[in-house]
Amino acid sequence: MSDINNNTNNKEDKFLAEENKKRTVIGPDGIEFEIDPLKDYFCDQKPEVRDPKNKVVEKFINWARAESLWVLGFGTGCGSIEIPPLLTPRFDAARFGVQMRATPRQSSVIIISGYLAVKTLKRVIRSYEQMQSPKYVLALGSCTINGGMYYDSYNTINRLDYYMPVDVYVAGCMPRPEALLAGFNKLKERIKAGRAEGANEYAEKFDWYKANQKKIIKDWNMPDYNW
Amino acid sequence: MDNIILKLLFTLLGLFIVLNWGLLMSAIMQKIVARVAGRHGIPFYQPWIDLIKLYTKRTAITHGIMFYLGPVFRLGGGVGMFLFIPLIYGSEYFTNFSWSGDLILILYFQFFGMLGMALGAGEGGHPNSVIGISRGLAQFTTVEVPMTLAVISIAVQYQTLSITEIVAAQQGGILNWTLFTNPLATAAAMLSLLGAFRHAPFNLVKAPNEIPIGPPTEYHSSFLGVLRTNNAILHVIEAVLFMNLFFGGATNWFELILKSFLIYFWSVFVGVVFPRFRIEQSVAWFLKVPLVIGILAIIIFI
Amino acid sequence: MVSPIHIITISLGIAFALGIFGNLPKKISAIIMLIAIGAITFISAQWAYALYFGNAETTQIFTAGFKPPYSINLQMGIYEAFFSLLINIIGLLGGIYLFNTLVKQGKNAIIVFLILIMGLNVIVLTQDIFNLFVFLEVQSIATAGLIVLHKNKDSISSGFKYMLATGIIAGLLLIGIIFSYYFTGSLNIADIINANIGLSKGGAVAVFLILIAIVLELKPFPANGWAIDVYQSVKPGFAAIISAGSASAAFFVLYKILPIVPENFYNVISALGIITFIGSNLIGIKQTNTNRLLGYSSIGQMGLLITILGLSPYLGDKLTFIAFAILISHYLAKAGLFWLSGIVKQQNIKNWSNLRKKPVLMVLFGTFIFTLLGFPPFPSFFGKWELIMQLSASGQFIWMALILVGSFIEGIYLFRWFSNSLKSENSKLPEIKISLNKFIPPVIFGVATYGFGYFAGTFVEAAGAINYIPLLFIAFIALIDFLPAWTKNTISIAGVIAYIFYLYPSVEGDLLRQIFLGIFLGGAVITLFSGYYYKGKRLGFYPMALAMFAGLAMLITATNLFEILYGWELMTIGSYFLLIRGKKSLPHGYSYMMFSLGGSYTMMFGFALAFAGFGNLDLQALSGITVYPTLAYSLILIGFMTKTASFGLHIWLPGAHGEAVADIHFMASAILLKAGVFGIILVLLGMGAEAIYAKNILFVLGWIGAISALIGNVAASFQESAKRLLAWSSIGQLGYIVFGLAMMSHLGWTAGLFYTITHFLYKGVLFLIIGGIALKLGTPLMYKMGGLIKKMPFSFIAVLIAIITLAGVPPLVGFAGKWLFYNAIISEGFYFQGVVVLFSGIVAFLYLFRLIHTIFLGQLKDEHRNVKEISVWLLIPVYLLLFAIMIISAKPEFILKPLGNYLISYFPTGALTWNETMVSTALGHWDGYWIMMIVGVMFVILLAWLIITNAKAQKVKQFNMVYAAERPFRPETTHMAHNMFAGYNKALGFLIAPYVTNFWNWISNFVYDTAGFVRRIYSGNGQTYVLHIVAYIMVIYFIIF
Amino acid sequence: MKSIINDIKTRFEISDIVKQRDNFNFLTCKKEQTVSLITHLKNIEGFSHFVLLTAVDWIEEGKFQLTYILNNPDKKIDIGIRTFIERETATMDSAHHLWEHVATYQRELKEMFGIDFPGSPRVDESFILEGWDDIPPYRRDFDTKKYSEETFFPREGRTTNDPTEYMKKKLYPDEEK
Repeated sequence: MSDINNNTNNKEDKFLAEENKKRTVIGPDGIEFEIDPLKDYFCDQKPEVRDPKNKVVEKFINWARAESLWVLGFGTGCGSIEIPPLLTPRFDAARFGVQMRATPRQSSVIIISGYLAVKTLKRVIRSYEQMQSPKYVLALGSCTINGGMYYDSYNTINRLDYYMPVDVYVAGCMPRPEALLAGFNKLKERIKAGRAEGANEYAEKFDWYKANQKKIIKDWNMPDYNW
Repeated sequence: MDNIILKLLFTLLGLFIVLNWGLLMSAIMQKIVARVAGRHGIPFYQPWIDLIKLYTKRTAITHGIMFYLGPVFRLGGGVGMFLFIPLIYGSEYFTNFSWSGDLILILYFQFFGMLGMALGAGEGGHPNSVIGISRGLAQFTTVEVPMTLAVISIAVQYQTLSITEIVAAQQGGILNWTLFTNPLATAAAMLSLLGAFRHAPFNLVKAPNEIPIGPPTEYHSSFLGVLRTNNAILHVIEAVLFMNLFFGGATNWFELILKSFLIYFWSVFVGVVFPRFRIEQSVAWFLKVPLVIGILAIIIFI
Repeated sequence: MVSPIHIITISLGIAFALGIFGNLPKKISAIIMLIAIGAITFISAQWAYALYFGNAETTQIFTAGFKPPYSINLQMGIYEAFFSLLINIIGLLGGIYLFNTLVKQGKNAIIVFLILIMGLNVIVLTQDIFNLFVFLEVQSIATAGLIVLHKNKDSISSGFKYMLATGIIAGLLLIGIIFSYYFTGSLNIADIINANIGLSKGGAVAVFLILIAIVLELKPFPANGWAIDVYQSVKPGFAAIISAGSASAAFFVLYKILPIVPENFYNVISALGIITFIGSNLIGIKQTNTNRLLGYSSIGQMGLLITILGLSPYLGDKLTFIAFAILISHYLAKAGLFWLSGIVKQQNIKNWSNLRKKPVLMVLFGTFIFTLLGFPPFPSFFGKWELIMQLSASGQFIWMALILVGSFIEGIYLFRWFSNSLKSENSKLPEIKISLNKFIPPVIFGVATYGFGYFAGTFVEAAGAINYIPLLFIAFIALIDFLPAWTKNTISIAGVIAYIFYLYPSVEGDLLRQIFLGIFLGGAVITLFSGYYYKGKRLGFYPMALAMFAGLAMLITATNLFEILYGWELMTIGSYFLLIRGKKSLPHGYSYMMFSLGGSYTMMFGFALAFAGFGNLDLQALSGITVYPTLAYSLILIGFMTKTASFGLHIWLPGAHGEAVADIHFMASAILLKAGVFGIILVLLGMGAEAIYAKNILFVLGWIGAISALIGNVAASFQESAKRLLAWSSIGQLGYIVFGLAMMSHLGWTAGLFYTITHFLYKGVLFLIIGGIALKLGTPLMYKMGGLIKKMPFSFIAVLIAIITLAGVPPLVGFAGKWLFYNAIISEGFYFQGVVVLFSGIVAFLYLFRLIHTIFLGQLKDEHRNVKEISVWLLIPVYLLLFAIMIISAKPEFILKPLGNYLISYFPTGALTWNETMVSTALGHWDGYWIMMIVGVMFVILLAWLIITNAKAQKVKQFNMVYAAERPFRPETTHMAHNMFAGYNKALGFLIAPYVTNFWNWISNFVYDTAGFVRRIYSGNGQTYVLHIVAYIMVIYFIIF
Repeated sequence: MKSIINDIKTRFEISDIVKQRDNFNFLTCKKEQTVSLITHLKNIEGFSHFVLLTAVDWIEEGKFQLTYILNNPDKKIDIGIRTFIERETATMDSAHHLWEHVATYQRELKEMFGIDFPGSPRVDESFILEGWDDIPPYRRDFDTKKYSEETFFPREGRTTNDPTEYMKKKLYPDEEK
């Protein structure tokens, strides 16, 4: 390991994680070379807008997308306790095509369930970016709308839509599972109407979103888009 | 020439039926599981919707060429097994390409998909994928032991390895089924089947919570669609294999659907009732009772 | 012709002259002495030459002008001339070697030395028993003088012990002589023989006393504590003379007086000999001091020679050859080793590694060690072979077994010594300095071993057909070893290809031999071709590789059992030197050699049993062995199974192969192991399956194969080193083959031979690629690799195809093997063994996945971001092999059809039937060509379907993965590779608990402990030693009378 | 308890002994002696369990108060040691050598209050805040509301009510006062 980044004047560099710093290693043939983990280990492509190709077919596909909502099992705040009941006999969200998935790659919906600390937001954004489009964001509770009772906290965000495109807000502190189910139905309507194009919006206004995110997440430690 | 084209068309038709039956069957099973839990469960058409959605995702990522080919191998394994297995006994067309190989071909062809999938998931680079694969392979080794014993037992019994001939030998009444003529082999194979279908208690391979669904952690979009297509086909085909070997085969589609449903239901039934094994437990389990039954199944022929 | 009497006159005269004109410069004295010895050497050489070629008759020389018994007479016959020549040569060369020492020690030493040589000459020449006694005394006083002249604390005490012991011996001899004179009235040996005094009771005692004195002179175990001290305390140069010269003379004395001894003494003599042989070799195991070790070995060899003399009634006219072959080996090798010991100047066997710095000396050292152990092409090999065969023909199986056990024990410590010198750390040891006078004698002896080896070979009938061309070629390659590797490589390839063309006519029409010729020599070409990757000289590689291939070729072309063993041993030597080239291969090369040595001895025993029943050594001797058939076949099979590394004999393989470099690994695993398969095939073809013993053996063999398959594959799954993984996998694969052959049916053999071929192909690919990668990355540990698919795509494709084949997944050709196995198992009723084999076939997936995943998939490491594809010289042969795999995958009939046609003559029933591309048995059917087509078309269609439905996929890099919303930190912590099948280990790890290793450890500990126990008799106390001698005499006396 | 306090009184300069419960006393110690006192309590008096370390910002007095709470599991007694350090320098001796987990508390204090503990393992690494570059947020001169408004894009139109007034108005609209 070498100390290449002695000039920590740059804000980015100040928070650059140890494992992301450039390092020199010796190959098996004895030749030294430098590794830049951010470039070598991560893809730094930016997202693109993927527009629907055929309106008629798209309508049918959107119906399918609406009826098959795979939710990423990611709880951010106190609201995450409201999600498990959805799967119980009482609420049984599976009736509506809502299923839980363990990996963002396969999920199409991410539920932001309550207050978001800056630290959690970083993880949320990573997971969101790892989901494949079209993807939808369902935000729960006052905290995601305007900060709720944590509006003056130094560490929780005040409004989610500055950081990622939100499709449906479910108000309340906390909203109950019924409200969440209603939120799902609202989301379905939006999808079927072809208005849930959050992923494209994110790609379009990517720089703006990223600037907002980076304003509060100072040690992003990733290429801009986390594939 | 016409014959071959006709055969091809019927094969595609068979594949279509098997695929849809597989999807429907998985929906029904999920509904049964839901009802056991006191829920309504998914709509019966949910698997089709999921498939459509997966195939029409707008983006995808790939980790490399092997990652890309992994699902193709996997589906190739399923479709290949379909091609090499006779579906309907006595039908000229729904025996597919089973003339090109026997039971051994089927037993080894299932590795085709597994291996390809394992390599694809391996290139994904995700440690959880590999944990899942290593567990799956480890479990599979011993799952195959009672199965091998059962296969040898029935091969000795019928003095053939050709599936068509084994089915032929079971025709003429329910008492001619291997189930009744060789109950030990059937028992060993049906216990092995639990492991082959990977339902609880043998579902540590996928373990959704600990190692997010195991091997396909990184798979998504149409990759996952391909994998799900394969699952649907494979479940039916494996059930059809057991049906042919132990339950008299099928002379028409209705019989096939009924029998494959019941065979698949057996594993779901056990899965609903029992909790999950750890990997060393499940590996060892197949070397206990099922192994003894399998050995007995051979001893009676010595 | 110069009269032999001048041997005495010259040396005596010079000795006196040196004494009288005492003030000559020491150097000149020494030179005069050497000239004198040179002169007497010339005399004996002249006589030996003349007598050997029949230009002269055996001559009696009567001193003092009277005939015996009135005067001392000397005899110069062929044997006397030969022994005298041996003694004079060792005297001359030893004198040259010791030149500086003698000069330093002065006149007295020089005279004593000369007297010693003269005494030994007279001992050989004399026919008068009293004269014999006198010169034995002269000799022992001279020896004691030499011991004491070497001034250190040990030498005084050991000289004293020596005198004490020889005093007793002399007394006994003298009493014996007086007795015999009383009975015969003559001191002439010929008269005593004629008198047959052994028949009377008193005469027998006389004979006993003479005999026991002579035997004690040969230092029999355990009454030999005094002798060992001598070897240790004198300078190695003197020890060489004592070991080679005095011992030879003493042996000749025994030979000379043997006719006196009545027949009923013979067994006792051989018993004494064998006790000495085994006992002192056993103690040798515990030695780490080289001189002492050599001393034990010398005494052991003498014991063997005594045994041979004792067994002379059984050996017939071969006695002379056997005794001479073994004696000459001992003579050359022991003298050479003592001389080397004087050059190396290290007492501990571990420190002999500095010999490596002098390659010529190293070659000599190896030559001497292998000579002692009886490997071809050295004379002792022929001697031992004839000895065992003759004993077997006379039904002396116990003696055979004892001799082989003793030889094996000798191998244990000689090889430990040798492998230590090859591999131990030597950086801290001082440079060896050689002066020319010390260098020449061992070189002459080294060359002489080869000469005598050739010479001895001409005496063995069965060796008549040995083809010396490859050996000459190897010698040529050894001579040009200083050239860069690629030249030698090219020459070697040309040589091997030429040899293939040369051999091909002799195997034409014999498919079995064609297959193995293809594997052995075709494999040789491929491995040698891949050797171009090596930059540098690669000293010693090519002669040894070629020796291995020559041995393998000899196996194929062998027409009799002797040639098989000859080829086998040659291959063992070559492969040993190849395997030991690895970095940490010291213990593994050693255990390889131990198993090989044991294997070749059991094999020799088995061959001897076959010979005993059949009467000659043709290969037909293997069919229907009549003498102890179960034992004979088992032993031969065990011998061959040491190379197939079957269960129980496998423990050497993982280490030995795991440390070898890429192309050697290929040679060792894909090619070398097949030699064992070839051997097993020969045995099984001879044995048949009908006899009851055959059924039993086959049953056991089948289980051995099945268990090897299981153990090999399970253990392979738990290896961290890719090379060890492949090594264990080889054990498993060879287990399949052995199992297939044990079924003794058409299908079983088809499967076995088919596996033999395909294993060669896909293992070749794997060994070369994995070896190349390990070479490139500098480690064979898999968890240190990962993600190399992007850097080495060609290697990946090769490994992928190889593992699909190995796993037996359709549509590639490995499936044919599995399919054949299933059919064979079911039709032959090998159900349970079969299930074990099939289970291990599935276990193979574990290690195959581990192999390809941990190396090529997963996470690329920092250090490997810049690595390139492996050497193209490794890839070219790999792709040739892959091409072959693909061809026979699509067209398996290319192999299966001829194989079936060939096997049908041995197993007429149960053959495969062919219908165009469809192959079927009584049970099942399978169509390789169509399966390939169907799978291919299907795959393309499905790929197209995925491409159509897939959106434009973004290519991402290795850390772009879902990681529970985190990101991976380093590739090392993200690569799931170490202890990959932990759960499996928990469940089935008990299968690979090292029971077998523990068993062999227990055996070796047992041997060591026994050796330690036995060694306690040597207290180092002169009185105790005297007591030993007395007790020894008493015991033997009571046994005889 | 009493005897312990009497004993340490003779050895250390302590003051402000507050009895919280029968088995729980607080006392105040000089900064320089604190770690020695804790060592003494741990090794001699059997306070083998370190409960917590926390800080209070007395901004008016320009001091940080550190509170160490120790527990003696055998005698079932607790003791709290308070000490005051200068707010300007904000440096304290590390006690991580006594219990490993003290380092974690010290890391937290470093991040939240900016109190440095030289020599404590990983004390400079971020603890729960990732990439914080303002003044430590638990210091009372840090205005969290202002920070939130400047940083987190507050949504316009948000009103804040006093819960008592609001609920009163909502539940009892008639009750005017």
